[in-house]
Amino acid sequence: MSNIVPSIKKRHIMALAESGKRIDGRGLTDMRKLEIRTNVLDKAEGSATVKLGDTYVIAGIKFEIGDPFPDIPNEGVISVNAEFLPLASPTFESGPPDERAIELARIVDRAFRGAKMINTQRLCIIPGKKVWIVWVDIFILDHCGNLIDASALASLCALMTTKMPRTEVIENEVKVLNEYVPLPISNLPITITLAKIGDKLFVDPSLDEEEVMDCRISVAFVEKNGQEHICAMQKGGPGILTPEELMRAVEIAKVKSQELRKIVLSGGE
Amino acid sequence: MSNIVPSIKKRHIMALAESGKRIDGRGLTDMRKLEIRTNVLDKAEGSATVKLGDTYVIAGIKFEIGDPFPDIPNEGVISVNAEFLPLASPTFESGPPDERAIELARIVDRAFRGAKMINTQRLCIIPGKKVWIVWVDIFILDHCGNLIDASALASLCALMTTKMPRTEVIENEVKVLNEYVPLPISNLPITITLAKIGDKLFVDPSLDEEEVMDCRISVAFVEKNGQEHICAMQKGGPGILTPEELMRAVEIAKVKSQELRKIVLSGGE
Amino acid sequence: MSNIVPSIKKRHIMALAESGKRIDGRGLTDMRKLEIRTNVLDKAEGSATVKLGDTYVIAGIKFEIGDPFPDIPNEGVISVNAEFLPLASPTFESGPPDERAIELARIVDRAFRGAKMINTQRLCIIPGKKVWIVWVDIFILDHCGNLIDASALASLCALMTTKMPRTEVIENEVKVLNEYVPLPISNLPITITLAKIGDKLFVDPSLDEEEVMDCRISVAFVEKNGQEHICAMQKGGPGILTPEELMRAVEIAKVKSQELRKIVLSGGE
Amino acid sequence: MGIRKLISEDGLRIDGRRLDEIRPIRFKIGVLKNADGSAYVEWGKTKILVGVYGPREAHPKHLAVPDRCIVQARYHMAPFSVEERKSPAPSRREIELSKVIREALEPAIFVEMFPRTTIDIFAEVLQADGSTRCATISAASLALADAGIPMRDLVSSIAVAKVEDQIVLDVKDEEDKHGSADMPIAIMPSKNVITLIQMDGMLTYEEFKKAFELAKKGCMEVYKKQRETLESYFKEIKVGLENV
Amino acid sequence: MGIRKLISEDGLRIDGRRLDEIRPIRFKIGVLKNADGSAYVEWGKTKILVGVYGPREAHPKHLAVPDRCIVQARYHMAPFSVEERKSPAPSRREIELSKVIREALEPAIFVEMFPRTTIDIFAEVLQADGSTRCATISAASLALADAGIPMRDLVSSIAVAKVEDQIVLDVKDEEDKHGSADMPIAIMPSKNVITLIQMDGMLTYEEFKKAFELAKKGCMEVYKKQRETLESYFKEIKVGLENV
Amino acid sequence: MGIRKLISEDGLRIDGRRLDEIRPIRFKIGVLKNADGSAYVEWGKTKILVGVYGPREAHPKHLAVPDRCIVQARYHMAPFSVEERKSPAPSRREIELSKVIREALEPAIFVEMFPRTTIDIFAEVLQADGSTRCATISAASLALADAGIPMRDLVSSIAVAKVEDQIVLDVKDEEDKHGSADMPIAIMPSKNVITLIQMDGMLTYEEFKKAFELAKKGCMEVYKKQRETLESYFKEIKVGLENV
Repeated sequence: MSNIVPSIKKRHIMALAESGKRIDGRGLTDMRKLEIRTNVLDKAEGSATVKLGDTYVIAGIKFEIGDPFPDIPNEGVISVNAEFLPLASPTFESGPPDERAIELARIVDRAFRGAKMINTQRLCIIPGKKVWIVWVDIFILDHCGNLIDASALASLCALMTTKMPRTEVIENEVKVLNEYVPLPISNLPITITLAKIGDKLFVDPSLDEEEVMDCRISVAFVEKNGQEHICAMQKGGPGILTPEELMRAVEIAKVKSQELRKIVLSGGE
Repeated sequence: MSNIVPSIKKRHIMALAESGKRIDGRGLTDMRKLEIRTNVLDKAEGSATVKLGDTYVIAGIKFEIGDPFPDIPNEGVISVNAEFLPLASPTFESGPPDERAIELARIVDRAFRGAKMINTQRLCIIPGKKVWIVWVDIFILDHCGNLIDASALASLCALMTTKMPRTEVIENEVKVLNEYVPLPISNLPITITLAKIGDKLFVDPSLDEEEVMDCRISVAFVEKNGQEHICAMQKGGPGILTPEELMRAVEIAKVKSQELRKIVLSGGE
Repeated sequence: MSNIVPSIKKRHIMALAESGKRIDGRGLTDMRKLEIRTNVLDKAEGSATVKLGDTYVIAGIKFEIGDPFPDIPNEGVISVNAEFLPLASPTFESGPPDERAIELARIVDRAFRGAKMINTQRLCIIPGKKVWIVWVDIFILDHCGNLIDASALASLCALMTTKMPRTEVIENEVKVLNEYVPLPISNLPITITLAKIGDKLFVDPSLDEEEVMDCRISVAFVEKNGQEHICAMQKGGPGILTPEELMRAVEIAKVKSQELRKIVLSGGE
Repeated sequence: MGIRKLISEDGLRIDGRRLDEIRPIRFKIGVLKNADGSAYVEWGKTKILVGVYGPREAHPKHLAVPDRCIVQARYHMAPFSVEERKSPAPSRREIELSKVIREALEPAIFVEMFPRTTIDIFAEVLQADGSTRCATISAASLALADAGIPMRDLVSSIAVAKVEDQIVLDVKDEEDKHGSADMPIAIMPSKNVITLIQMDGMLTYEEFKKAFELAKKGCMEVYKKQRETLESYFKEIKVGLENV
Repeated sequence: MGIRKLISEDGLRIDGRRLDEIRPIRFKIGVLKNADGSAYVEWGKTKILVGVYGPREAHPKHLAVPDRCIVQARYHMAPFSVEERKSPAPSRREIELSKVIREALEPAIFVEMFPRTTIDIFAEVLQADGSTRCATISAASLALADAGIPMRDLVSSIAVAKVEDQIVLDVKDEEDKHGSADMPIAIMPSKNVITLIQMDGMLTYEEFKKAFELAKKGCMEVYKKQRETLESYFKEIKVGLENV
Repeated sequence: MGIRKLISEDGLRIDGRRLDEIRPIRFKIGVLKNADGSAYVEWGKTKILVGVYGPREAHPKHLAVPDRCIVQARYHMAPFSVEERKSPAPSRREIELSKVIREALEPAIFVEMFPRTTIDIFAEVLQADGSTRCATISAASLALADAGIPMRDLVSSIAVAKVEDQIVLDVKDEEDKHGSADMPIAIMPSKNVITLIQMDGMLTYEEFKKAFELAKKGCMEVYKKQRETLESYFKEIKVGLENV
């Protein structure tokens, strides 16, 4: 494995960036073309696909009745999982989720949690005994860079269109009705990931950019009470950020997340 | 790993087959010597060993009280498992069942299911709550070809001699009595496997034949209402069958399964 | 991997032993310096560290409410586990316990069981329904020889200082109180391990000695009714023992275990 | 489990199909960027994505054999593809189906042309409504073609079943659940050879022959759709190239 | 758990044996076709099959060492070998027993004669009624001999126990469950050396010595049976060869 | 979950600390014999042991890369380190933290100096009372220094949080549980660069900036303690050497 090709590519990417350009023609803060489709599956209670450039992700939502955690007996459980399918990249292998898939799922999960997006108390069926477990399964179908943002978006859009089954409790037996209500969602966190290459930040990095980046920083924003709040953040990769780069990344993410939230609220694209 | 030896062996086997002969002296539709022994173990509720030539298989039956499947709340569960023990062949390794062992168990299982051999409703203890799980564990002890038929036969004979514990239910508590009734069995599926080598079909293939075969086809027959029915079928291996070969295999399997069923009903050998 | 270095070392160790000496200056029946510290953790219900020379082991005790075994419905459960942490030795790897760790945990466990050290009936909460599971987790922190004795000692001392939560049962619901009683312990088994190198026995073998030993023999003694009893024994390693060597090992272990028990009862060191 | 009739008195099925009618099938080729070949199929409500990698260097290397390529297949169901969430860990059923799917496709591939390599076929069932193995095999042969892998023929696959004593083509979930026999087959249509056959349930020899003939007819319909899709896909590509 | 007496007043055990009496033991050699060596033992109701492969090329290769062969052993219980079905996945107990069984057999093997190879010993407990590790070790040495592996001596093994304050030989399940000490040993009888000793329970030093002597006596009986079986097996083979 | 105030009216926290006050931190270097470098930290009630091996030959070998060493980290919690016993198998949380800890330390290591090798960092949390990842990173840089691995700078780490609408430094368990935001960071203090930042909860941009500044201040305090420990450790070693 020679490092010659990446280092040439890196120099090329950095040279272009000096004049604010990228190898796929975008500006440094431009996202790739985005296509969101929701309710793409009948058997899932919610679903969405996201195409971000050629990156392709699907998220599906399933409900299951289960036990609450002992320390929060009156709240349902959100479980976010990610599978890096071997068909999505020659670098992915079959098997249980590796550290990349686990990190991704936990970043997505933390943004939802930080934003208090889902009212988990409304997922309680019998206090202390039975609650809804909401499974959010993210499947990476084509890996062309920036899986975090695509996955966060697909999960968000799938949850937004999710219909929750109603239940009836008779003598401690739960009966699932054939009626549905929307999932109790309020705040919409939007995650923006930037790659750092040299001293430049690249919004929505492509696979080429990720291969040569020093590190990445993901920042999720949510609007609450008319004000933008950071609700999750994660640096990834073995590089460093200066405090100035961090602040710059947060500011760019704030702007881009607002743009993206508008698109989501307007129903995609 | 040279392919010269197998290809010489294959030519030899095919040449012999032209005159209806096999390297171990059998005719193309002859089975190897069969020895069935039942009730070989005391601690299992049912057991049988089958020797088919040098292929040696044991099946043991155990009962366990468990929960029914939600969609068939009033039926017990049959669980067929196969272990390819490392002592049985230099090609078997320790570890959880691989695709060969899983396929074998599922073929055996499907023949039982297809034939509706066991009245699973009679395995229900408390409707919707507690049922018998019948564990059928197949252990391959010596692998000398045609594991499917030997395993199907060992499982069948073990089940035929299985004694089911009686239970008493007092205030939703199950008490297992020290009394036994036979397992409710009616139809006896018999599986016959044929190897295809060139354009010839070989009943009950030996290990030598399996090593050079193009593919195999297994067909299970059961007699119901005085008529023979196919109750399971499976092609295995990366070769092809012509429609004529398939029909021929089914016809041979019909004859051979009747012969074999007679042996089983007459108590083996 | 050459065997020259170990064989030179072995000859050196054997030559020294002829005059009753060891490479670290000890006599053949001397133990290394021992430091015991108990109650080293707040979140564990009991804990102890043992340093035996440079060998360093920690044991922590946790309680959990669980189901009894069906055949002993009125007794709690002691579960001893050992982890050979990768930081403790270049020869240890991450992953589930291997045969060495499992053997060690089971030797420690058997000495407790053989000595009937813990009154497991007093760990029953609701007979037949709910009992205390006492988790004894042994972590090897630095592997410099004789892990068995250090682990047995750390577990023993941790258990001796363990406080057991009191419970209240109201209508079949278990409530854990914020009160504690000592764990019901009576007999104190002490395990002594000897390495056999050539025809000599080495008490408390160091790593150097273990690397060249033929085999080891561990013997646990407990005092009951004023009399010493053997309560566990295990030979390890692919070597042989003569009957005389075995008897000698048992006699030495009897003496050394009495010495060690005095130290434990006097509060360590 | 109510006693709902699966076949009406005028011989129509719960979704209005005749006994020998297949569901709407739509193939799409070249849907993934990274995979060397890919295809997507909607087969009634069944939705499956297939990606193919290879021929490529065997990984791990000890898989390689000197005189041909190794074909590997993974059939996997998404947790959200079924009514009750399925664990993403491969079940025994998925392991068996991966094997029979591989053995159904391998006969069509000129494996001798690529010694010491592997071809990996990955199928993801995004939604399952019966016939998932048949849909996987049929879509996978298009993905293999998309990857430029030389094949003797496409493999076309469909299932027949016995439902309320009648032999019907291409069963969906509800029919499958209450049917009394199920038989998926796969063939290479232009060679008239079988690469997959499985069966469970109860069929007399006559029913079996009838079922087999119906299945072959169904495979030919699938084959037609596969070829149409391939032709228009390669036409598009050609048109694309001419516009360069 | 009733209070049933395990030893009668006239010193007989529940199966009628005297305190120092072993159960009927029947060895059979050469019972498997594929294995390089094999043996089967019925030891009371305990039934065990052992197969040996090797010396053979180490697999995976990194196991090989340059100056001797590696001995590996797997002790495994069939799910149907015990009262309550046992999961086929190896338990902690099976992993420990595999280790001590290997270490009990290895001293008898001339491991230096086969550098860079492995010898694999696979034992399947088909029915367990006490003493399974001893029966495995005893049968495995016959299987090793059958495989033609040069050995210093056979390994013979048996367990002693303390039951109702008496030292008894060769305990079966019921005795074991209610016994207050259990001590399996293995020896190379003609060398008078110990290759396995384990113990748990409570024995005074005097009881231990008594138990050890009884165990040695038991091992000699096992040894006699092993040798008789071997002799008649090799006689048979010889006769077979003369008839060729 | 009672409504206990976590911050008193005079701005003190449940353990009496001011908002910007860190807990008592005590590092110890060179605590293990086998590891090439080691450190132990008590950080309030949090207790962590770190051992470092390397640079050493990559194992398995395919991990090796030709132009630098591979850094690996394992963050693991002892079952007895928390209120409810934790299974010793690595959880998803531990797997993620192992990754971010590795990525927080790697920028400080001159990885190009040791091609084809690995450096392995093993951290065991013996008791967890908040800030375990920060304590691990801070102790691990001392263990790396103890192993003699050339570094650009130490890495110093601490967490800030929002508790009852105030930004506080170095939260312990109880504060963390009821806090509304948590942000661990790690920096190389003499370089003023960030090697780890994570956050969850809700912070306005202004709160974030304030939190970040407070965290940097906290890291400098940790850095001071790290350097003091290192200096007295190497002084001791030097004194020891002079006495030889």
